[in-house]
Parts: sequence; structure tokens; C-alpha cells
Amino acid sequence: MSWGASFIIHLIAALVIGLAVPALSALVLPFAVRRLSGFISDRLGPNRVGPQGFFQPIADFLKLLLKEDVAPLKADRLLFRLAPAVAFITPVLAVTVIPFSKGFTIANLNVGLVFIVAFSSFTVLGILLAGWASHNKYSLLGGLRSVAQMVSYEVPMILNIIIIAMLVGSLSLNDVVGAQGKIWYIAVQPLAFLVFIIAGMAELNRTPFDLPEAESELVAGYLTEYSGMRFGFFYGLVEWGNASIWSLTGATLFLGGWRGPFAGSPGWLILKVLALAFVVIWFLATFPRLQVDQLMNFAWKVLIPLSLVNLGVTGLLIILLPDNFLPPVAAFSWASVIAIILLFRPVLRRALLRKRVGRKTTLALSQAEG
Amino acid sequence: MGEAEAAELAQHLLGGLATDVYLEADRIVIALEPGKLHEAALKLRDHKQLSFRYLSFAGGIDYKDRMDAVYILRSVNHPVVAEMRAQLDREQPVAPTVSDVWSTAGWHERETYDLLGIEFEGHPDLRRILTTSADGVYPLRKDARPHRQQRREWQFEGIAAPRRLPGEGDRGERS
Amino acid sequence: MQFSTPVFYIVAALVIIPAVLMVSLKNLIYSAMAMIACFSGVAAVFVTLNAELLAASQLLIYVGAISILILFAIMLTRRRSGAVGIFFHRQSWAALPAAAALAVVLGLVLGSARFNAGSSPKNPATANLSRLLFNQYAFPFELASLVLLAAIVGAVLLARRERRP
Amino acid sequence: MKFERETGNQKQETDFGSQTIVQETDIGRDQPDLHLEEMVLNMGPQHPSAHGVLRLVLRLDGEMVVSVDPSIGYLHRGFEKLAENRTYLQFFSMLSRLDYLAGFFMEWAYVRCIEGLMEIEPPPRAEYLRVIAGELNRIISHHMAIGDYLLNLGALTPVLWTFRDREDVIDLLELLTGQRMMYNYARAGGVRYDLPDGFEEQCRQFLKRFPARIDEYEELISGNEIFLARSLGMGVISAGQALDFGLSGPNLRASGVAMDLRRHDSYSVYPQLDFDIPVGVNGDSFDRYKCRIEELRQSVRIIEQALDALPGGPVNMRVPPMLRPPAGEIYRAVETGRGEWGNYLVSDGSLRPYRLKMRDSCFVALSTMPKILPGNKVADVVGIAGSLDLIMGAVDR
Repeated sequence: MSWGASFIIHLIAALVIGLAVPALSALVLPFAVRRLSGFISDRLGPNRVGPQGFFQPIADFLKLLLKEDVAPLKADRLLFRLAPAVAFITPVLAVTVIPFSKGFTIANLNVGLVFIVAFSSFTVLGILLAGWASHNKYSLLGGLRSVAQMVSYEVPMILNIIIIAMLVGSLSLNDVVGAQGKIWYIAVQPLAFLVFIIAGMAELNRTPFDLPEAESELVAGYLTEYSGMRFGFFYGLVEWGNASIWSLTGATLFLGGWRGPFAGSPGWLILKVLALAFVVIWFLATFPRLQVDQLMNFAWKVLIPLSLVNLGVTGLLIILLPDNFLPPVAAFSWASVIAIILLFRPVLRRALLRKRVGRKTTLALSQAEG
Repeated sequence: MGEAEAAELAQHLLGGLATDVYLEADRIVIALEPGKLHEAALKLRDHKQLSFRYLSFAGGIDYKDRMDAVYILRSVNHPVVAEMRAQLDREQPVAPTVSDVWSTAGWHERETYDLLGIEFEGHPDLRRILTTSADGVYPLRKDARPHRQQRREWQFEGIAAPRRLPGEGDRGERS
Repeated sequence: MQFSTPVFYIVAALVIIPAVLMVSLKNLIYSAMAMIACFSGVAAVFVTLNAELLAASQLLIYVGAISILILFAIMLTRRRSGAVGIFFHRQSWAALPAAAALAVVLGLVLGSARFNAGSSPKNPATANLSRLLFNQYAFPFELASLVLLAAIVGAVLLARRERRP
Repeated sequence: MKFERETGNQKQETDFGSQTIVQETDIGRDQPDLHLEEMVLNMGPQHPSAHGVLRLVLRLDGEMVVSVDPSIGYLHRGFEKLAENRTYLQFFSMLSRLDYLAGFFMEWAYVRCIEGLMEIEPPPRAEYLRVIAGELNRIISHHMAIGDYLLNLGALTPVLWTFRDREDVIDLLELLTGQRMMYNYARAGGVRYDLPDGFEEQCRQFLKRFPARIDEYEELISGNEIFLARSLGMGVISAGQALDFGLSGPNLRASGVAMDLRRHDSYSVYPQLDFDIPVGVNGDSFDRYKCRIEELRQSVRIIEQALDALPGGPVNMRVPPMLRPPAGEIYRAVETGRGEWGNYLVSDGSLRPYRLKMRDSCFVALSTMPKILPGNKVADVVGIAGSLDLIMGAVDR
């Protein structure tokens, strides 16, 4: 086969898989969100279209497709229409570096880890453009919030990815999965996994970090002016596509990727992705939303120092014990996770309660007189 | 402390300020000159025993021949309700503001101004609040004619006014 | 992966066309968008040269950080899009000699360069790169980070002072 | 470098939609290109957290609120004028449309005024039924307040949980009054209907299972660190301020003033019932929320006692069908879920009220927003507004 033909076949295969993953997640995850959050909040959720309402996202998709594509009069038409496409680059490209099974990666790059992080900048860009081009203040505020948040939380994200890269000794995702033959990294670095989950929620703009589209404050944030399939693009393909990319990354980094009992296969990967997606949905249904400054404080004052300490200690242990560094790293990580779980609540509560001005000037109105 | 006792106390406190202090339907009514409202309000609020620190509302009543400003106060120490009222001029109703005595009066006075046209002197922000587009019309005045006003606007904008239903008068005045 | 000449030309077009658009477009935001496209094109060039780490860093730093920052600045200062006009035109007389000088320098560099893109290293350059960075060039690397740190501290200071009414 | 805000050089731009006024303020004369913008954001009238149709004109410095100007009247239906043009009886059916989440209180205050003017006392059974209906109403009102507050903070589940239980109470009220929200139950001299069969049993069942549900809310909400971070120390109103602002209901009590008209005015049969008045200490959003939660428990207690002590006898007394209270003026208030709802009724002895002034606590709570909101973040605007529990139907009247 000539070089050109193989390139084109490669490209088409990459595009099909790259488009299929966000598309599938846009169909499956919204359904899961509705039914699961329905279950959590003691109601049914959509259950009419198809078995258990499974075809509801398809019906929604058709509806969005048939809707009129409206752009505000004063919007910057070009950028307004371009923004969803720009944001969509991320999930499509990021899929290409994920190993789906042994020997099956679309682009087996030796720096796949860095690429996943690098591609996420297109989502930031798309959201920023959407927020600005809509010519709406809610959109602008949402876009700016979103960018500030995603840029901030990218730092702990990268730091934790570096920790895994150090444990593996390679930036290739294939090597990451290969190194988890005996033990998954969630058991070695639970601290990194914890930070990864929290930072991931922020990267995905999900509750409790869903400030960019906080519906009770900013109507829908950067999505406010979008309708029809452009909204579908953002809400379905980009957001849930990114959610599955995040889940895929998490599964690859911490849960052993496609590895599993009996035989390693993409099926295991899908199960792990669904498990991580369940975490997203669970958070979504349970938590209230943080406030902007609390969000930033949390990133810069808690997550980043934590990740830095973790990074330093892990690196030190790897240098000191180059042959057998996994047990001490795991010991350190577990110890700190347990310490955090034990200390987090009381410390945070004390810090929060200190904010209260302890005035006890209850005006006396004796109840007997009433 | 019951109402009667409180009324006596208020009478004693206000002295010559109040024109009349009497009990009506389980509340103390303190009739005042409009000019004395502010002073009396301060005294009633700051009195240790009466302690009318809570203003329920400030409003007004249009009696066709006069306009009354009405303030309902509650004592925080005793289950006593007091009412300050002042007679104002019907055509040019002006009362001093008590929004510096109780901040809550700020919006109540705006509302009263909006609905009855009572002007509160010294109010920091006396704008219409509920019916912002009804220029020059004070809907709760007994002679307010919203229908007529509306018709005039329609006429002005070249919109056909809706036909009057049989039996629907113009509330008092032929147009 | 080996790349053929047509791919190289496509990628080169991805770099040059946005670059030209960037300096010629009048709308600042569009200009910034063209710049981002140009940066992405450069990343693609790095990929064709088997320098994936550089490509990823290019995306991460130039698209993910610098462009976003520039867009942020434009969006926060200039309220609406629309042509802002060429606001550097007063300096056009100074730009001419500068451009001429740059042309001469570039011409000299191009003339003396030997183009051997075909012989890019097959094995990953990442390990070598980091070895160089952390051993031989450790001092300049640390110095650069010190400069950046100073810049950050300065920025924080400026921002803080502005906050005070 | 000197950064100074100059107000002399201002640019104004008028626009449609959500962007009304844009003010660009130059800072620093030596840097003509450096702008510090204050953004004017129109929150509402159509906004997910507007609780009806409330418009808040916010001036923002970044995410920080510089000033707030609530603009109301979008739901103004002219109730006070309508009352003057209807007979006393005709107006009954309109009352529960005011604060549509706790409609019975409006009727209650109105009939208390009429009864006061006519100098009649309803039979005791009617008073107990009013207390039961009122406390059930308070429960659904607080349900809505808590759920909505949490929804404003971005939590999805609490509002659905409270709505689930609210449905039970609404069923009870439907059984009692025939209506789910617009009750039209109170009458001058009593109430419209006696208890229906099975009400007491169903109500007791509900009361038995409800305290566990309140614990469930608390488990979901009160212990959540994010909720604590969003509510503790937010929108603090001190006791003195609260009195000065004229707040009432849970908003006032959360600030530490134990003023509850059920005790203070001791109307109806409340003096015979044993219940506590929950009082907060700090007057922040958390205390307001907590007060409501505690009041739910107290309401359960009150209804239980009222059911136990329910006397026999008629539920209303014979009054002329065309009510014609003697001339006079009266002010009477009831404690609704949101605070003092007062009616100032002026009768001239005719068939229609001469003047009916309504005092509403949401109106007052809203009027405090320009004073307590500046300095907070945009996110807290909806948070604090939610904790104040505003119902625009009552604010605008």
C-alpha cells in the first residue's frame, strides 16, 4: 500500500473513532444523568421514549437539530458560529492518544499524556469565544469565569499527571497502562486520584464547580444565547465528550486502562469510564455550587500545594529507592489521604465558623409576655 | 404592659407633640401635626420602655377631603401596636420622611408616594416603585382615573381604545 | 510516522495563511484567532518533524496560555468587536527600516541553512531534551524560571496596588 | 504609577436586552488606554432566580457587587385598588393570589380585620381549624423557601425532596379546603368547611413521618461543607439592623430578635398551644435557613396539639351574606411563613372596603437588599436573595 493511502485510511479511522466517542457519550451520559439524578432526588426522570427512556437523548438530538439556528443580532456571527466547533476539537483529538486495548491506539505518541492536557486548551478557547461573541453579559461573565477556572485547575491536573508519569517513567499512555499490570495506580497514589477527580470536576465545569453555567446566577453562562444544534454541540458533544475524555484519562492513569480480570479489552475500559462518569453525576445531584473566590482559593491554596507536596515526596522516594519505590509512595499517599479525610471536615468547619460574628445580643422579648 | 398603660406612657412622653392619643381596635392611635412626625417618631423609637423600634409599615389613606399619613409601630418589648397618623393637605400632601428613623420606611414611603402621591420631604430616593410608567397618576387616590388616562394615551398613540362595555362607567366623570 | 511532501505543504499553508491574516485583519479578535491558528499550524509542523513534545508544549503554552491571555486582555479592555483600525500607523516610518533589517537577517539565515528535515530523529527526543535541559543547561533554565518568578511577583504587586481605592 | 478612579470622564451607551448602561471610567490620566469598567448587569425580570419577576440592576466591579437597585412592579396587579372596588366577600377569592405559596395567611389576616371591625369572635373549632390550615401552609411555604434557596446555590436535589413532601401537605390542604393553593377557606366568623372524613388520620400519619424527613433534609444540606461555605457569614444582618430594616418572620428571628406575632400578638388560639420560637444568633444566611428548618418542627408540634385539642361545635357563625362592617379603622396582622402580613382596613360602613393597605414582609426583605448586598459576589446575590425568601406576588401586590 502506498504511503498516501495508508495515511488517508489512518486519518479516516482516527476521525471515525474521534467522532464516535463524543457522540456516544453525548447520547449515553445525558440519559444517565437524568435517570440517576432522578433516582437520587426521588423521582422518575424521563422514562417514556424507548426502554427506560433510553432514546430520550436521541429525541432531544432530533429536536435540537430541527430547531432554528438563532444568533443574536449584535453577536459576532462568525465567532458565535465557530465557537462550538473550536471547543469540539478537544474531545475529538484527545481520543486519539488513549489506548483502547493492547496495541490499539489511534496515535501511539510517546508524549500522549502531555497531549491530552494540551488539547484541552481548545475547549477553553471555544468557551471564551462563545462567551464573548454572544454579546451578552451573562455569557461574557460565564466565559471569563470558565477560563479562569479551567486555567487554574489545569495546574493541579498537570501536576498529578506528572506524578503518574514519574511513577511510570514515561509519558506514553501505552506505557502507563503497561506499568499497571500488577497494581493499579489508584492503589499507589490515591492522593493523586483524589486531586484528579476534584480538578477534573472543575475542568469539566461540573457541580460543584459549575460556575460558568450556573443557571441560578448566570442563566446559562456562555450557553445563554445558544440554541438549536449549536447548543447541542456545546452541551452534548463538548461537555459530555469532555466528561468521557476525562473519564478515559482517569481510567487509563489510575484504573489500569483496558486491563481487567480474565482478558484486557475495551469493555473494561468502558466499564471504568462509566464508573467515573457515575462519580460526575453523583456529585452533580448532591452538591451545591461553590463561589468564585472559594473556587479559586481551593485551587491555589489547597489543591496546588497538596499536589506539589505529593510531587516532591514521590520524586524524592523514586530517587532514594529507585528499585522499589511503589510501597513507600503508596504508604505516603494513603497516609495523607486518610489524614485529609479525617482532618478536612473539622478544619474546614472551624475556618468557616470563624467567619461568623459571634454576637449574642438577642433582644429580650420574654415569652411569658406573649 | 397593656395598651392602656402604653397609651398613657406615650401621652406622657409626647406631651404637647401629639394632638390626641386614644385607643381604637386594640391599638394606640397617636394623632400628630405633620411637622411633628419626625420628632415624635424619634421619641417613640428611643423610649426605653415603649421601644417602638419596629415599623410595620408607613402608608397613607385618601379621605377625599384630606390625606392621612399612617405609620404602624410595634414595640419590641411589649405586645403593643401604635399608630402615628398625621393629616395632610389633600392637594399638596407633604410629610417629613421617617426613613432616617426606621430604614424600612424608605421603601414604604416610596410606595406611598407612588400610589397616593404623598411627598416625603428629605427622603433620599423618592422614586415611583410599583407603577413606574404611570406618570402623574396616583392610582390609590379616590379620584384617580386609570381608565381615562389610559384612553388618553391610546388616543395619543393612535390606537383605537377598546369599546366600553354596557354598564361600565368611567367612575364618576363623563369623558 | 513518515510524512510526504504534500502533507508538509498543507501544514506550511496552515502556518503561513493565518500568519498573513493575523497582521492584515483589522478586527483584533479575528487577528488573535488567526494567531491561534498559526500557533496550531506550528505545532503541526513540529509533529511532522517527529518532535511531539515540542508540539504538545506549543499547544499547551501558546494556545492554552498565551493566546487565552491575549484574548482575555482584548475582551476585557475593548468592549465590542468591530474594526478598531490600524492603531500602529504612526510608527509605519519606523517599521520600514526594521522590516528591511529583518528581511536581510532572514535572507542571510535562509541562505546559509542546510534543509535536512527528512533526517529528523526517529527515536523520541524527549529524554535527550530533558537530559540537556536539566544537566547542561540547568543554570539558564533556573535563571529563566527566576525571571518568570520575578515577573509574577511584579504582576501580583501591580494588581494588588490597583485594587486599593 | 497612580491609579485613581475619575468620575468626570464617563461614557454612556444605551442598549437593549440585558445590557442597559455601560459606564467606562478612566483611571489614571497618564494611561489613557487603561480602563476600569463597572458593568451594569440587569438581573431579571426574566431570570431563573428571580422568584417571579424581579429585576435587580447590579453594578459590578468584576464579580463584586458595587450597588444594587431592585426594580419591582412587574407583577403589580393593583390589589389594593381592586379591594376598593369589590365587596368584602368578592375579595376573598383574590387574597390567596398575593403570596401564592402561603395563601391562607392572607385570608386569615383579612378575616381578622373584618371580625375586629364587626366585633365578632369565631367559634373555637374554627380557630383551631385556622391554626391547622395556617401551620400546614407554613410548612409548604418553608419547603419552598428551603428548596429554592438551595436551588439558588446550585443544589438540585433538595428542592425535589422538599417538593416531594410539599406534595403530601398540599394533598392535606386540598382535602381540607378543596384547593391546592388558592384556598378561599377562611370566612368572616369561621371557616368555610368542617374537617372532612379521614383528614385527621391522614394528617397524623403525615406528622408522624415528617420529622424524619426534616432530619433527612438536614443530613443532605446542613452538613454539607459547600453549603456551609456558601451560607455561613453571608448576608449578615445584626439584630439592630434587622429591626431597623423592619424585617419580620424567620429573617428577623435569625438575627436574634425573638419576635413572632403568634406570641407577640397572641391571636387566635396560639396562646393555648405550646411551641418554641427558634432564634438565630448571627443573622446570616445559614441562620435564616436553620430557623426555617426549626420552624418546620415547631409547626408539626402545633398541628399535633391543635388536632388533639380540637373542640366540637360549629365551624362558622351566622353573618349576613353581604358583609357590612361598621365604619372604623383597624390594623391586624398574622405571622406567615415569611413574617408579618398585615392588613390596614378602613371601612366607611358600606359594602366595600374604603381602603385596604397590605403590609408584606417580602417587600421589606427586598428593600434591605441595596444595603446588605454590596461587597458580595454575584453568586451571593442569588444566595442571599434566596435566604431572604422573596415571593414577588406578595411584593408587588
